[in-house]
Amino acid sequence: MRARVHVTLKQGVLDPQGKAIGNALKSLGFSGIGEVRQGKFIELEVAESDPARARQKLGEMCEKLLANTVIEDYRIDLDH
Amino acid sequence: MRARVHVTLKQGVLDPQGKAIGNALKSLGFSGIGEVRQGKFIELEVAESDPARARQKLGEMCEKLLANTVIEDYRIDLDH
Amino acid sequence: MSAPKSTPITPEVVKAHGLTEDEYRRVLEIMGREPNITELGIFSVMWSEHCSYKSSRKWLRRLPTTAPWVICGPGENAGVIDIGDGLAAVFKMESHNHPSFIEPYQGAATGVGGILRDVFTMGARPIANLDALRFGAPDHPRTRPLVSGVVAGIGGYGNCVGVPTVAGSCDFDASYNGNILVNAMTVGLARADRIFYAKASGVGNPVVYVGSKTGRDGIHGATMASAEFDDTAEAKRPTVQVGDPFTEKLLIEACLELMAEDAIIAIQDMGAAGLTSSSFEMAGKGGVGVEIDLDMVPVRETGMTPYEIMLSESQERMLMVLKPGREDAARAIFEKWELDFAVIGKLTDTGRMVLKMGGEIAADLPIDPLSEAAPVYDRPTSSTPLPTTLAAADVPAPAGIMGALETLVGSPDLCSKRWIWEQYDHMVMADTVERPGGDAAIVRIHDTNRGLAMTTDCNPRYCGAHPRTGGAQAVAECWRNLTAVGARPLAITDNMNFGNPERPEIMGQFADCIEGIREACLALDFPVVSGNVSLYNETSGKGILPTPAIGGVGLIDDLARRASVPFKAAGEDIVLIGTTAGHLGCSAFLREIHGRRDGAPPPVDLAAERANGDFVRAEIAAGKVTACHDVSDGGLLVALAEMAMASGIGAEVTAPEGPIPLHAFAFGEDQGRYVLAARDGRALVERAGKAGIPAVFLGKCGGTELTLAGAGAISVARLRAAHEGWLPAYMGDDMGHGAA
Amino acid sequence: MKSAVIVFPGSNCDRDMQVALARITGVAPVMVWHRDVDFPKVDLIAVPGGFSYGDYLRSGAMAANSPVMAEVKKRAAAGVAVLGVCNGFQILTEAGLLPGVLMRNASLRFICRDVYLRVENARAPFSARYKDGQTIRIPIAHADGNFFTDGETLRRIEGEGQVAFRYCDADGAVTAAANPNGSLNNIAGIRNRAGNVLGMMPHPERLIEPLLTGSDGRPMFEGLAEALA
Ligand SMILES: Nc1ncnc2c1ncn2[C@@H]1O[C@H](COP(=O)(O)OP(=O)(O)O)[C@@H](O)[C@H]1O
Ligand SMILES: [Mg+2]
Repeated sequence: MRARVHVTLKQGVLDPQGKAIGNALKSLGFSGIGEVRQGKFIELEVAESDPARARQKLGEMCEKLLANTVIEDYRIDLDH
Repeated sequence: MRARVHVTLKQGVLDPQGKAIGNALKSLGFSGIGEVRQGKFIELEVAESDPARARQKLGEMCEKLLANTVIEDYRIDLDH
Repeated sequence: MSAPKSTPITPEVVKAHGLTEDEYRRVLEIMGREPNITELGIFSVMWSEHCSYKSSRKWLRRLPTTAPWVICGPGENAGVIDIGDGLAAVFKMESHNHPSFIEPYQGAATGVGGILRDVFTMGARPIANLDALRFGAPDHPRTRPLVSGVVAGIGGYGNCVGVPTVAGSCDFDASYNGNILVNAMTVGLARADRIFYAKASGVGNPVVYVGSKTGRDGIHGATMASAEFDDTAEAKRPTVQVGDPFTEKLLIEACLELMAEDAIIAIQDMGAAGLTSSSFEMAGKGGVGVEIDLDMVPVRETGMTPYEIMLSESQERMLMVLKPGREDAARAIFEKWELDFAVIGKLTDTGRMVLKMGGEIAADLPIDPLSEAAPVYDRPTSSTPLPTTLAAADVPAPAGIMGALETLVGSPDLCSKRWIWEQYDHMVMADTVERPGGDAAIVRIHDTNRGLAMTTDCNPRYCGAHPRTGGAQAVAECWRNLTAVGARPLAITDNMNFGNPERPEIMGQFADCIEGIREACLALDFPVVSGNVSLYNETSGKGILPTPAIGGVGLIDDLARRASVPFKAAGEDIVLIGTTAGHLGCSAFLREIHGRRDGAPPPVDLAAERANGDFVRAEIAAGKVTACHDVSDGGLLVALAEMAMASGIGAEVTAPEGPIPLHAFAFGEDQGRYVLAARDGRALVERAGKAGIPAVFLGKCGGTELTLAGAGAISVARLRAAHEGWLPAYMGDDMGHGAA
Repeated sequence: MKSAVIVFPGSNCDRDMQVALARITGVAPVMVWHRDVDFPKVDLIAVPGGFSYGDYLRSGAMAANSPVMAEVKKRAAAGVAVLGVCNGFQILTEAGLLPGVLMRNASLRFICRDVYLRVENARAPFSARYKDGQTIRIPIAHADGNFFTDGETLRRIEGEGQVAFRYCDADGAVTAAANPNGSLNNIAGIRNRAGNVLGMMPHPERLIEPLLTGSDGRPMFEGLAEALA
């Protein structure tokens, strides 16, 4: 099963990258840019056909490695 | 309008980060992990209510800054 | 007055702010009424261990802090020493232990950011960073990710701001399993007549905020840094801050640019306890009042309360008092560097801090009474008695001395830390004359032929066994490391990392370490000019080994006259300076080979230390020494092996006749010793003899093996493989922060 | 030779480059802030190392879009010599002045150490003072130095002699073990087709005197001074 994991900084945590991207877009002449946040996006294949079990396994991966849950949230999407 | 941009490495481009994540997951004892790819995920607010125009503007941002089209593809999603 | 009425001040709220009942009574006395939540928050951080030094202050006063070359000792953001030619070195070390345990990358990174700010706040351009790291046992499951994250974080920040990280230390011990130590030191360079201080003055002068915007970062970090962990700490995971080294780099450049003009009266970084402690410190030192309009503070999030703004620990921010009329010139500089700049208030003659928001008074507190009434504790102490000295004969010889040597040089504490320093840009600024790996790093004073030598040192095994000896030893070893590169040691900064001070044995360790540091500083003319205290490094009642990390700075007047560890050529003579007794108590040999850690630490004879060091330094300055290395962890044979591994040149040495068993000669950790290589070793020994300095001729360097008569030989290549191999193998395919 | 060093927010090897140019060519370079698009006419434009814009998003991406780079591109097209070191190399590829990209090191870690380089296709203005095939020792300090490009571009770069430096061992052998970051074909530095733009990850400006343990970076600046006099 193919899965996609989005890892984003928690609300309120400083995002220096997002801030710099926003500034750069502005100086490139793009107007009307509000807050910019940057996150990670991980696509992977897991050998698991049961969605519930896949989701559980991916949750463990996020907790252990993919996300730094002190400052990041994660979201798991499964392809069907 | 709220937009999400996914920037991913083109097929065939080496992804050292994805590879390292795959290895790390394996050494953490996760089995059945196939290929892992890592990408970027940028959320931003654009002051543009027309989806077509928003999409065009975001496309320009990607071409100019957000993606390096030598190695990366991008995908734009708009919130409605 | 109308304060936010939202949070009633209940005993639970008071307790959650870390104030004891007695401390809260004092708050009520000072205020003459019940404080509101913002005011309570301010008391709480100002009276936290971190900001008030309430447990340690009594002992810190014992430290010698003066010398003719000291321009500014403890009490400012960093210490300042005169290094001649109108220049000053500005330096300090600071801990970021608890945050690094919770989030190693950001914790370590923001630790570097904080100490950099302490140094450039004083008008100095940072020219080098150092670290002092202590991790748990290698086989503890958290150790590897912590090493990975901390090292990546220190590098990530220092590399980006473009300040070379040139030296440090890194040891492992199970006592740090739940409380790692991440101490970071910055050394900066300033004009001696252009040092900036925190003392505010001039009623009506503008108070200016520069740098990053304020968010809800790390609220209550300062009180967290003073609270003992329990097993639920990991679950709570509070308030970690994220660093932005890019903004810090801009802040350095902008501040230094403004400092070159005559515009600043006082300047202070916003470190722990942010806007609260920076404004209190500036006003308190100047004996003035301050009024701040919180609506003017640049914020990152909407709806921030006065409490949050005052207690936020957002990084990369500074507070300044400007000369009147200089606001526009200053603003132009900060805008050029794309940084926030805001006049947020002014100095007053009320002696009070008044905070306004939305046209209402959000807090109103007296400045001096709050600082003066800050609690000071004279906590009970109980000394660790000196353990019985181990006789060399009571420590069995190893199966083979060269095999033991191979084990030692490949052990976690003694192995090469290349894996760490190669992740640090240690060459940027193009003045790194002696790179990491030597006894001390040497950074050239830009555009001159002089250099600053620097190092961090501490042997927690010694400090645990006998804190007073350990404290003295840490200072002596730091002094020796500076001497070994040919530098004149000038001053130190200290970072006192200890457990829970409410336990008498911990307070006793603290007091005794300070006493040892004091003795060594006095004997070696090596004053303390800055420092930091980190207490409550304790998990579930188990404290860390007492770890007073010492950071030292020395001066080299002519970079052509210095020494380094590698042997330079085959055929040169090898001489040992200092007295060898074969002291094996608390040694690396005892721990690695016999799994024991008993006995007294080696005694520190400060008079001999000084005499031997002064002799070695003079020999280096006279150009008589081709290589030099002090003898420390692992003893003489390890020191010789390190000289051989660094050069690829072997050596053949013989122990002098005498009663000392060969393994004690090889691995004893007697203090005050140096190994020198010289073209004419006999003459060197003779000069030492005349000067009353113990010196013995050990042998010659050459070949590809290290040979100790009676113990056989081992190839340098094999030693190297062990020495270089352990850390990379231990870290394995760890991907660190790289994927993030 | 007149030179300029471009300074971006976050550049941090600008002073090192300035010192090297001043000391070796005898003329101090003009330091050009990234907003100053009309800087004086010079013979060499140096884009220094560092972390322009924090290396956020992608190393070099934001700097490549800054106003001064439009001017640099114009002058490069007119034949002015452009040298990009480390972050400067990343900026030049992002700006399209050089082919390829610099990806995250294969180890995913920042690496700072001396490496050996084999000089390829030695020629003016950058490497005439080196000998073809010579082995030199220069430090690297980067997290994103992993040179990558598609197969066709790689063949073209190789075919047209655009490779200027390759990672090698102390004896000059180009081996996988001597490749510090995973770069294709051990590529450490490349030129554009015209030969007037060079990007390299190693820092020649850091090793220009024995006191700093070596001078192998010196001939590059001496060669530039000679070629662009
Ligand atoms: N262990 C110590 N030895 C000497 N001075 C110390 C020690 N701990 C703290 N100090 C001094 O106390 C002052 C306050 O320290 P600290 O609160 O850590 O500084 P900052 O507020 O700049 O972070 C500094 O001048 C520091 O040098
Ligand atoms: Mg400070």
